[in-house]
Amino acid sequence: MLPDGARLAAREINAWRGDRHILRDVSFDVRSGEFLKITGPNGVGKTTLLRVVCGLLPAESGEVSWRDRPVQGASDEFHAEMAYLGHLNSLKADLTARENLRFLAGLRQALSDSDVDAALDRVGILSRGDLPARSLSAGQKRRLALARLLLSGAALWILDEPVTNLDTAGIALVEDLIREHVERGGLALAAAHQRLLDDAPMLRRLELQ
Amino acid sequence: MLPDGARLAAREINAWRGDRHILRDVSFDVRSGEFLKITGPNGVGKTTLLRVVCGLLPAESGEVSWRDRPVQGASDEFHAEMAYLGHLNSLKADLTARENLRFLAGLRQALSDSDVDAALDRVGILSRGDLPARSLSAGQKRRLALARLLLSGAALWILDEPVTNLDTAGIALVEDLIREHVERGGLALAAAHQRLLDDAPMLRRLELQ
Amino acid sequence: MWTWFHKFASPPHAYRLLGRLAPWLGWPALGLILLATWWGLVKAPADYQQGDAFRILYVHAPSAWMSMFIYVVMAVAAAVGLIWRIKLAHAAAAASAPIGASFTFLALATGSIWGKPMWGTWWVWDARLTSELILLFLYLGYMALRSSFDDPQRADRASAVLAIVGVINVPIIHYSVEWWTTLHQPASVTKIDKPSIHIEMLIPLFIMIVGFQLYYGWALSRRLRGEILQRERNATWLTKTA
Amino acid sequence: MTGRASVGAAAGLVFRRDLTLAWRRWDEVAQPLIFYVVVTTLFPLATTPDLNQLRTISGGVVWVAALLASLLALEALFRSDVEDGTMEQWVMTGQPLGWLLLAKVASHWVLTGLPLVVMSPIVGTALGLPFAAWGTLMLSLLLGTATLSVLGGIGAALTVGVRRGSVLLSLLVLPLAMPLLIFGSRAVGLVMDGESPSGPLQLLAAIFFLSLSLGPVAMSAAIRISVES
Amino acid sequence: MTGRASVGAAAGLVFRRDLTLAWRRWDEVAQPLIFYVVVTTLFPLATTPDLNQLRTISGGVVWVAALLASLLALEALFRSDVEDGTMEQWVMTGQPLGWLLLAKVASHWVLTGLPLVVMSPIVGTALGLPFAAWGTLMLSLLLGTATLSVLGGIGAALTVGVRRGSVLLSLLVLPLAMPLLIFGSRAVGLVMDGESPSGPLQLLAAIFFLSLSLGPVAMSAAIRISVES
Ligand code: HEM
Ligand SMILES: Nc1ncnc2c1ncn2[C@@H]1O[C@H](COP(=O)(O)OP(=O)(O)OP(=O)(O)O)[C@@H](O)[C@H]1O
Ligand SMILES: Nc1ncnc2c1ncn2[C@@H]1O[C@H](COP(=O)(O)OP(=O)(O)OP(=O)(O)O)[C@@H](O)[C@H]1O
Ligand SMILES: [Mg+2]
Ligand SMILES: [Mg+2]
Repeated sequence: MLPDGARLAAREINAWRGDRHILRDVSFDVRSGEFLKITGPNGVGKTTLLRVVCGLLPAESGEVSWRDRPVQGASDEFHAEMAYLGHLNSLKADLTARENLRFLAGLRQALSDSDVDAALDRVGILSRGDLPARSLSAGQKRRLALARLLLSGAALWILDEPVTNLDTAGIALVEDLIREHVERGGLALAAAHQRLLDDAPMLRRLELQ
Repeated sequence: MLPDGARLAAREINAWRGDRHILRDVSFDVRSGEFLKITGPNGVGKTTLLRVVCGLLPAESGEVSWRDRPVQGASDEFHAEMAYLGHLNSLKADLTARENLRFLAGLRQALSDSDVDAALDRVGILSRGDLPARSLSAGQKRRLALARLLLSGAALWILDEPVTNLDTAGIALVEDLIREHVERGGLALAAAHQRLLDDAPMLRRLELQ
Repeated sequence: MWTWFHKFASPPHAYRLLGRLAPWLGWPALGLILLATWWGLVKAPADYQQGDAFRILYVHAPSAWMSMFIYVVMAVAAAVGLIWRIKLAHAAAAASAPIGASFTFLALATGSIWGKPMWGTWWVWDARLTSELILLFLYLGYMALRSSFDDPQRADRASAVLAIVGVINVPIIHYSVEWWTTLHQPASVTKIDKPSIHIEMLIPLFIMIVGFQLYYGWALSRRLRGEILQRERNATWLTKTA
Repeated sequence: MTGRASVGAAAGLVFRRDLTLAWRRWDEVAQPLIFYVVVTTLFPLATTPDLNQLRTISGGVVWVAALLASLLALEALFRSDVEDGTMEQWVMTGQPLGWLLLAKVASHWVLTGLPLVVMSPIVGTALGLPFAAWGTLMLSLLLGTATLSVLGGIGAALTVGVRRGSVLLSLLVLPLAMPLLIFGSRAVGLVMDGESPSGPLQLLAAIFFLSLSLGPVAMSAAIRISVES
Repeated sequence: MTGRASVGAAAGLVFRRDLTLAWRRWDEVAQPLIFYVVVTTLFPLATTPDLNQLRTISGGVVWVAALLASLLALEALFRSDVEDGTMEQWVMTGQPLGWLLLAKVASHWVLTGLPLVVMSPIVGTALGLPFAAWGTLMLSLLLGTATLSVLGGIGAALTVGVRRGSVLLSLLVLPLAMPLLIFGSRAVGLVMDGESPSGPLQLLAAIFFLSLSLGPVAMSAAIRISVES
């Protein structure tokens, strides 16, 4: 069970990329037990928004707050409670699937071998655990990146098109993972083009344009 | 109008990755005016098959033939007539969208500036033509990779999950592009997890398992 | 106080203020530099040891000091910009670098011109000379790093880190003559208690320094205006001014 | 999952990860060492085979070769981690980034600096360096390459996001490395003249600790800028 | 679209693409020069400021610096193109791959080798190299850096893949560079002693043409292996 009452809020975020004003006064608010789906056409600024929330991009104005405290000054505390899955899978091609998890998820949580195996099993690539990430198929790589989320122990998941390259079973898996996480008291944000938990009660939507 | 009567055939392809026998006696046959959709769960070997067809991976046994001649010994002629869009977009992050097209598609076809602009316009990123590829959004990068196909002048398109990262309009665009290409007498092969021209008359299917 | 500071640092205000300031710095700078040159070359007595060759001191020492001074200004501005996120401070650091590099080059050039008669060679690999050369490379590296970024905000912060790290070199330049036995002149003017140099030679030296400082102020305000224009090219106040 | 990983454990993981990766790609890791050996063994061939003349400059030659060899490997230090998205994950672990980066630099030093130090007596002897100077050469190189790794880490962190970073990197790092070279080769020179090398060695040690205290802060500031995109 | 691009046009595009990637800004053009100057200033710093003593080794020093500069940038020559998928597209253009790769190596040489050649008299003079040796130094460097680019290209193509066998081969390329260094510096040495440098220069030219004829075939074979994955 995750600590309760967490809340992520963004207030009137404005952000520029180069000389384009991408985000104009974007606000949202997600609480423990909710899943926010961010939609919008290619290039509208979904990734930009998620990266601003993560603190990977500076906003021109506006504020992101976590547990009612601005993220700005306290980013280590915030980062310890969140996990980000971007367009990139953040895998080292020369390390095996197991090593990838141990060396990246292990930076956050003390992990035993059985934790790692359990996560690999959950995402359906346990049998590929000792292959270098370079040899995994595109969908298997994405699954490995999802396994990292499972091991992060984070209350807040920030997902950028999580179902990229996944097959039908993979999409169902992502939906299950998000549902379980949110029902356990977690929060999740995801940018997506496809259907994703579209009929679930915990869904909230943010449409960028 | 493309030269007619082209035919791509694969006969009893067997391929290994490491110590796994991935493709077992896979055969197919596509003719001018047809579109072959390859489906199957993650890791089943769709990418492997496409790369074998391209000559990027050696098959253990079996034969790929183009215009009824084995591809093996005549790969330059074959390559001159085909275009491959892989999981990677093959873009240089530091070059602008325009330069990327000019320097990569230009290796195959003599291109004028207006050709490049027309292709960018067709995929909907003309206004981003002078941004470095690094600054494009994930979907815009994929669209740029599609523009390369348009400029390749190839009769055979080999597409590995072409709709990755695309929004709804982008998926419709890919469908239109494939349809037009095939109706012009071209051939197309695509691996895909989503619906793609599923009700079109030119569709043929290959399910790997 | 804080609000006043932010108002001052706001681009439109700074732009106008710098425009008004520039002539008040430029003309006095020119006057003082000419005066000091005349005084140093004509009026001041020849050195009993070095003859007339020493007169290059009036350019050499002030430009050497300026090269270090400007680096410190640059590093402080960069630190202010980094910590309090003030864009104007970053702009000031960026605008200072080429001026500082020019003074460094001048110090190196006059030094080696002076070195030929004094030491019989243009250049030796001595600690002060080497560390001054490193200063030039630091300026060049700073400018090269800046221009390698497309995004001015990222360029600001990356180059600020470099400027701050490189500031260690300044005390090394200054104390090099004490820490190592070198050919170069030990501190004679900057000794706090009693300068070991004739007062007749000191006056034009000080005039020259003030002149150089004013020149720096003038050049800085001009470059800074350019920087502001460049950065704010989309802003509304500018389109109104123009 | 037995709770949050400690800073030490996280830094240890980073260190071990880089050793593992290097083991997989040891041809890349071997490059600087090969360069070092080739340059120093070829130096007499390129200049003069006269050992008496070589001896006077042997310390300096070994030092320059070590400096350049370290530089050779620095450029790629953070590049692949930034490009494949690993670095942005490190920024968001909630662990102090400076320590993770320092651990990475440490493993880089173990892989490239340490072999140079170990090889230096052999290489030096080939250039006529007397036995008496071995200890000083190794000690000065130990301090020097370690400092260089930290300074180079700062430079690499700054330039990882820019085009043609390699040349820019050497432009930034070489000026900072010059004092190391001067003190290092002076220490060897002193001991060959029968004098005590402790002065320059102490200065090297001082610079090392200075860079060690500055390094993590500067590197993490630079990396945060580089992952913004 | 006015029809199929010729081989020459394709090779020209590759060449121009790499220049475009590198020459976005003036400072990027200047950087190799500055780098070279900095590297050669390190030698007198570390060894001896005495010009008479430096003079005897000046040719060798310039040559070693050139070797380093070529190596520094070569390692990454094909890596980014292989990793972002550009190389597999090149394999499938239907154009002869060897020519495209040779064009890439040529642009690399223009960016790193040529500036070294142009700067060498100035740098050499700072090290006491007499005016009479300028021509020989430049000619030997011209041939030497060009050969190094081709040889290094082969090495880079071999090492870019993950295959283990590549390591052995990369170890073979560096030794191939040794004769260049030896002949190059011997040519400079000969002319400084007032003798004719034509012997070593002819050898350099022979090695250059040999590598030029071998290069495209070897590189394209190696690249085809490394894109298989
Ligand atoms: C390229 C050669 C030279 C360089 C790079 C150089 C550099 C410098 C620097 C950086 C300073 C300022 C030091 C400080 O205040 O901490 C300085 C001051 C000075 N230099 Fe030079 N110098 C060179 C040659 C010479 C020569 C040949 C002479 C005369 C023999 C000379 C005489 C002086 C004097 C008298 C001062 C003022 C010292 C004081 O009071 O602090 N310099 N030089
Ligand atoms: N330097 C720049 N100058 C101008 N525009 C830029 C610059 N950098 C990025 N952009 C634009 O900013 C937008 C970035 O959008 P972002 O990556 O957030 O899109 P997205 O909503 O995630 O799209 P996708 O669905 O394709 O992933 C794109 O339209 C891109 O073209
Ligand atoms: N060296 C190896 N040893 C064992 N198995 C390997 C090796 N290299 C690759 N594989 C396996 O081969 C398969 C490659 O499949 P491929 O990339 O063709 O899948 P795909 O159908 O394209 O999947 P996706 O839908 O995820 O893109 C994967 O299951 C992968 O685990
Ligand atoms: Mg996106
Ligand atoms: Mg696939």
